[in-house]
Amino acid sequence: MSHHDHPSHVHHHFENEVQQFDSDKMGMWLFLVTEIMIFAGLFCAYIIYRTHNPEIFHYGHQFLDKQLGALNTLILLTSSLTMAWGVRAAQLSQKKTLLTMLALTMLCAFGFLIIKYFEYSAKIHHGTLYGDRYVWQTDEHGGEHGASGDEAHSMAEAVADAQAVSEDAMAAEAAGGTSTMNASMAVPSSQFALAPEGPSGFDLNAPEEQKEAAAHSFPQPAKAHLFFSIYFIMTGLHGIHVVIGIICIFTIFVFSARGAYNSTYYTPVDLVGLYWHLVDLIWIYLFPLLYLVD
Amino acid sequence: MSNKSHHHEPGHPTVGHVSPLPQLFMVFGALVALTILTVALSGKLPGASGMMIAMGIATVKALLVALYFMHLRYDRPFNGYIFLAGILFVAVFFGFASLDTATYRRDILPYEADKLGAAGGSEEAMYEEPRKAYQNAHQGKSLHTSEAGEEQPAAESEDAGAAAH
Amino acid sequence: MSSTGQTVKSILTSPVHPEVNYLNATKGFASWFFTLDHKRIGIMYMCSILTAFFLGGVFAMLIRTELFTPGQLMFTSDQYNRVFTLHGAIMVFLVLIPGIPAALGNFVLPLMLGAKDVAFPRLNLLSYHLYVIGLVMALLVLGLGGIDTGWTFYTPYSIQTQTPVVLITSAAFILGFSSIFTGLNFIVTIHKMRPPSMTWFKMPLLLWALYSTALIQIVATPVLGITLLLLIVERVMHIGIFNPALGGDPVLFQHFFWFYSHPAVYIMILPAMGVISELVSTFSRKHIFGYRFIAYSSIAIAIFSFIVWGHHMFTSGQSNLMNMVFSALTFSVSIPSAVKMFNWLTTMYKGSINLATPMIYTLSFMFIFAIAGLTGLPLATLATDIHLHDTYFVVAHFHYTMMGSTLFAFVAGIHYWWPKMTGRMYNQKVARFAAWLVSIGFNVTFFSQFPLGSLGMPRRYHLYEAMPDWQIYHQISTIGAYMQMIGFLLAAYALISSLSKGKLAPRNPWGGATLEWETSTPPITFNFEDTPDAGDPYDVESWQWSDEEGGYVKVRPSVVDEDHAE
Amino acid sequence: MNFATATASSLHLALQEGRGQTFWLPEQASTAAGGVDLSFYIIYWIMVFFFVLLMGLTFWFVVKYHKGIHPKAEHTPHHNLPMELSWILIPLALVIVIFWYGFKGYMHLTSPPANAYQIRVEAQQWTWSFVYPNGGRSGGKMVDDQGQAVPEAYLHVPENTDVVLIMESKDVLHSFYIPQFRVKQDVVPGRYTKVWFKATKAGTYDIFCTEYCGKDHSSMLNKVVVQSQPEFEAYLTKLKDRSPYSPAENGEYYYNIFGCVQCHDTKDKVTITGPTFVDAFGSKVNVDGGATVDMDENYIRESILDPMAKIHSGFQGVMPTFKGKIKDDQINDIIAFIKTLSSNVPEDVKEALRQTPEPGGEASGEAMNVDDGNSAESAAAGDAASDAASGNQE
Repeated sequence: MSHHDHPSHVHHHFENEVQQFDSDKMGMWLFLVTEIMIFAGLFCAYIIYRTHNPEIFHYGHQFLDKQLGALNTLILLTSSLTMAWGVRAAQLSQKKTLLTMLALTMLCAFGFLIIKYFEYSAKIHHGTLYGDRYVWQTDEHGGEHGASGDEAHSMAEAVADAQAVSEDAMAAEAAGGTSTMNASMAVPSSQFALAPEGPSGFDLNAPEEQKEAAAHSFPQPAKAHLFFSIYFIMTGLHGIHVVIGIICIFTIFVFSARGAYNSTYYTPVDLVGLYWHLVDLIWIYLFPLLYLVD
Repeated sequence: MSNKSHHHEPGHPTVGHVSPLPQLFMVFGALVALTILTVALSGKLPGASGMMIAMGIATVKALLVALYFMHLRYDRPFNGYIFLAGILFVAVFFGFASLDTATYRRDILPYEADKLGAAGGSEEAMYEEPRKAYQNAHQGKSLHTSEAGEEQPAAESEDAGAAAH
Repeated sequence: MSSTGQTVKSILTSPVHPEVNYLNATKGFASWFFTLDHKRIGIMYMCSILTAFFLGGVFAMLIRTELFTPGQLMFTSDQYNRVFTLHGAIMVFLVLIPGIPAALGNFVLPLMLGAKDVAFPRLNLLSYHLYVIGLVMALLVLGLGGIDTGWTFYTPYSIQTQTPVVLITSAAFILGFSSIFTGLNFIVTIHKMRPPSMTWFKMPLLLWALYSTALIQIVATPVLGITLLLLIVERVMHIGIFNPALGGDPVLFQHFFWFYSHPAVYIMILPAMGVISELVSTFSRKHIFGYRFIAYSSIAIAIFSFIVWGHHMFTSGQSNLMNMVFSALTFSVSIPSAVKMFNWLTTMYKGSINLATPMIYTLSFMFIFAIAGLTGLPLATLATDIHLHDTYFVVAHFHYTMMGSTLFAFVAGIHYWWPKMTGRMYNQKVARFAAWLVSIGFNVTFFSQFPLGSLGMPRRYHLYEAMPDWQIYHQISTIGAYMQMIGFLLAAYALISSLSKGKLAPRNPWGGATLEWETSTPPITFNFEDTPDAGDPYDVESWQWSDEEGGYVKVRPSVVDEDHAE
Repeated sequence: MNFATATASSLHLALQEGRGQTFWLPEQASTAAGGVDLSFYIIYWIMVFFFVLLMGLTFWFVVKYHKGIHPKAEHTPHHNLPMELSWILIPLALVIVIFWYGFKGYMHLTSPPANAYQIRVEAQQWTWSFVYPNGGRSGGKMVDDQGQAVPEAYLHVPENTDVVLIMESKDVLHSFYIPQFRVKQDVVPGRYTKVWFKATKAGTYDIFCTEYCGKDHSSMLNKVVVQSQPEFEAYLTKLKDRSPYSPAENGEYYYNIFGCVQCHDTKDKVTITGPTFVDAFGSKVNVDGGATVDMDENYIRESILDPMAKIHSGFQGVMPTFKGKIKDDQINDIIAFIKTLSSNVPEDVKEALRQTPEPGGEASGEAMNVDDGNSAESAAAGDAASDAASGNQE
């Protein structure tokens, strides 16, 4: 059964390394198509709500920081460059360059996540959250509202509501036996505690985009929360992909440190590279769609 | 089709295409320039054209990434077809779903107008009632209280969870 | 492209029953559960899927028994809703979708192709493990009392109900990825693992069908994934995209859901059609008629399946415009289906028809599929669908397609490849009797539901006390269900008892001309001693019956017929 | 295709025994039914033809070429282009014809005439209610707690008149289906959907919910009564003018049609989803948050208009608000009805509430006159009225 030219990295069921390489690449491309289809669902939701409720996008996008978004775009583009360079290094058996490039790529990925963290916490802080956790008020008097309970519910009430809902939902779902989803839920609900302490409306210490928003003359649309639902789900799923990307890059980093890749066998680096470029590619669309709404 | 290339120079791969460094840098430069262009143009163009241009630029960037960083230009053409087929199905999905939502919109608008009228013109009040009802319905408590056990044996575990809470 | 005499000789001289085959090569639980051998994975898939089928069948019997009377018999409405939801969810996600591709496909695809394994054996194993996780999660849901949303999880009810929807949708999400990985593997295998002699048009039609299926699995299933993910997020985080109470749009959920779930119907039926294409030729001792048309029709069905999903939504509030577009497009699917049906029929013409057990199921398939396809016409037609939608007419129609067609082909395939899988022959008399019982029982069960539905009985109804006239249809249906149950149990007995009592199977018990019959019985771990030379997959004349062997033997190299090569 | 059409319609007429129910379809009771049934029978005979053709051939081949009779297969060509094309093109032509008939029938089903008579339909788990242009309201459970049919629950429509139903859902998806009219339309929360018909035969027909909507989906039934124009007018007047009835009777009626009956028992002192009404009035109620309130007129009114304000301890706050939907006098009647169920209320008071008022003058009669048929405005007006009412007590 053994073929005379069957190198160790070629699996038994393949005839030769070209067959194996082509198979792996095609498999990866097919997988990337499934990734595109997954995001397609979200883009579809975006397009439909954007078409029919443009006002919520015009209103909501003011809360996003264009500069931070652009910075993140540049960071991801840089990481794509380092990744492509890393693949080249692997192809040419340049171990040191490969390790450097992978490390740089991971660094960029972490940078991206850190900036995302700041963006998210600003939103958590101001209650510009998804769905029924959206509690942002366009109240110019800052911190005063909540007295008139008949109007939209006050910040404190809303936060209490949201907490109650999330905890009850957790209890229900825990009884329903899911654990992973609940674990992820625990984070935002505990951070809700921040909100009542902080200023609930417009204040001078708020980041730039908040001032912009308050200064803006748009009335708040009824479905404004949908923008943030779409924003969080799209960037959240993208963020999860970034995290998975970091794990993959770290894995090949460890393997390449052990000298696993060289010009005869570098397929994993190539495949992780493809995945990482796709993550970048999706962000290339997310950035203008969410941050640069005209 | 360079995977079939047979230049067995030492240190050169037998499969795959090696991108020259200047090319990578040029592509990167173009990507950065296009990003800056998008940001610069945002808010400056009237109406829908801004969005169109932003999407056009994004597509050029995506193509650059796909063709050069992802080596699609030098890859087996079939992998490119896979990619294009994916985009095509996305288009089918978007096309039909948006066409439908756009046409049944006329059933939603009068409803929202009616509800808005009923809520005294306040958009917030309009969603207040369904929102509250939904939040309450969704809380972990069982719909059935005293007789839940007899009528819904399956709900017991959840009752227990809610009660513990 | 005819193969050399030497190849034939080497095939004939390789042992029919090798000492070491894939079943006994290694022993122990781990050697199975962590195997990379596609045949073992296929067998494990088959066992798991049949377990799920048993479970779904139990729920089916509970439903039919409950509906024997118009009032409440055993269940409250709430319990009944859970039972029918579990029946649907288990049958769709755990039985029908993975059924033929993952169980039979995994076993036969590399064999038919002449490959040693699928392209990504580890991914294949991962796909199976994901399936097992999905199965366990479904059982967990069962333990928690089940869910009551219906298998379609329509919002906003699925957002509001108190049952563990998140768990079952997570299970379906994971099963989706299991399905995606199977499809991905098959596409790459078919593209890259074919031996040089196996050209595209020498591939058996089952492979064309599996290829088309894999295309759907890859493109459509991720959309199910994101839909279910959004539903989970909707429940846990209240995002409001599908929730009208938060300004969302419930009809959009249906678009998302059916973009996957309509093509999913073809994930079920396409490989079934592939199996039937193999069996019709083998058991008629005839070359398949219209090979290229059948192959192309599979691809056509796969592509058309993506543009017809709106026909599930004619009454949902979908706009008139889209109703018309989707109705017109829906008819496009009927053409390739008709093409297949006529080609199978022509294949039988002037053949020598062997009514062995798989052929009984095949003929039942053709009978049932004819009804299934034809009753699709009034459902695709706008005016009549408005009346028939969400009634038992639809229930009958999709059981004719999903159970009568897909499952019958699955069972036919199991009976067909059983000797190759296990090395044993089962008792033909018992199995044939079971096949008749199942077929007749099936038609009794579901034909009665056509008039029931067109008279107006809505689906998912627990009580029908207001309409006592409907009881007789339900009673006939329930009696048929019990007939089927006995039939399936008998079939299971015939197969299982063959493991200990069955006589050794020959290399080729039925006379099929595809490559899997050229290897030993059961096959060795890497399928073939030498890469086989692919000829015409339907040149059944190159295999002749031999009393001495108790099976068919290859009498000449298979030749590529001029007609076929054209 | 004239021949096919003629054949199909004559066969379908032959099958219909005096326009009643056939083996396949229920009787026809609307103008749409004819077109739908024509399409159905055209397709039906196409189906029968192809089924007989396919299965006849299969059976013939199995008998004639069975292994026992025909031990050796004959070599025949493996493909034949004209044959393949014929079974592509003939079905293609047929499905185009089928589509066309279906399309025509559908156009009739979905194009309500401009001046059709409008009735609003509200669906909720698990009842239907109907609001007529004059403000009259019917719906709720068809059978009361005593097992008596409640004819006021039915939808009434005039015969030979174009009727369009404007439907909305308060909770989840439902679907409105009348088999004899061949109409079906989902009722979707967050928007209106429409269904129209012109009933051609006086009689009573079933209404089903055909979109799965939860626990009692199969009990979400109602009936449509098709009656002559004068009978319908009389019924509408009766619905609108409830002055011949006592406050308690009216209260029981509203209790039913507003769906209170779904969750509040009035007979056996049991808990369904909400608290029972038996002996409720005049009792002390513990509410969430630890307070105790009197179960009096104010608490009932508040609970109807703002159910979340004070939730009865031990119950989940699932009751929807009726603000903007119910009028103040209707609340008064419901309070009267609840009073008559309580042993805490003196017998003479209860007796007074059971008294039919003299014609002309009592409050409950005037309640309905607010309405002018314009739903949006009337809802807003009702809202303002109830806002005022709830403001009074705060």
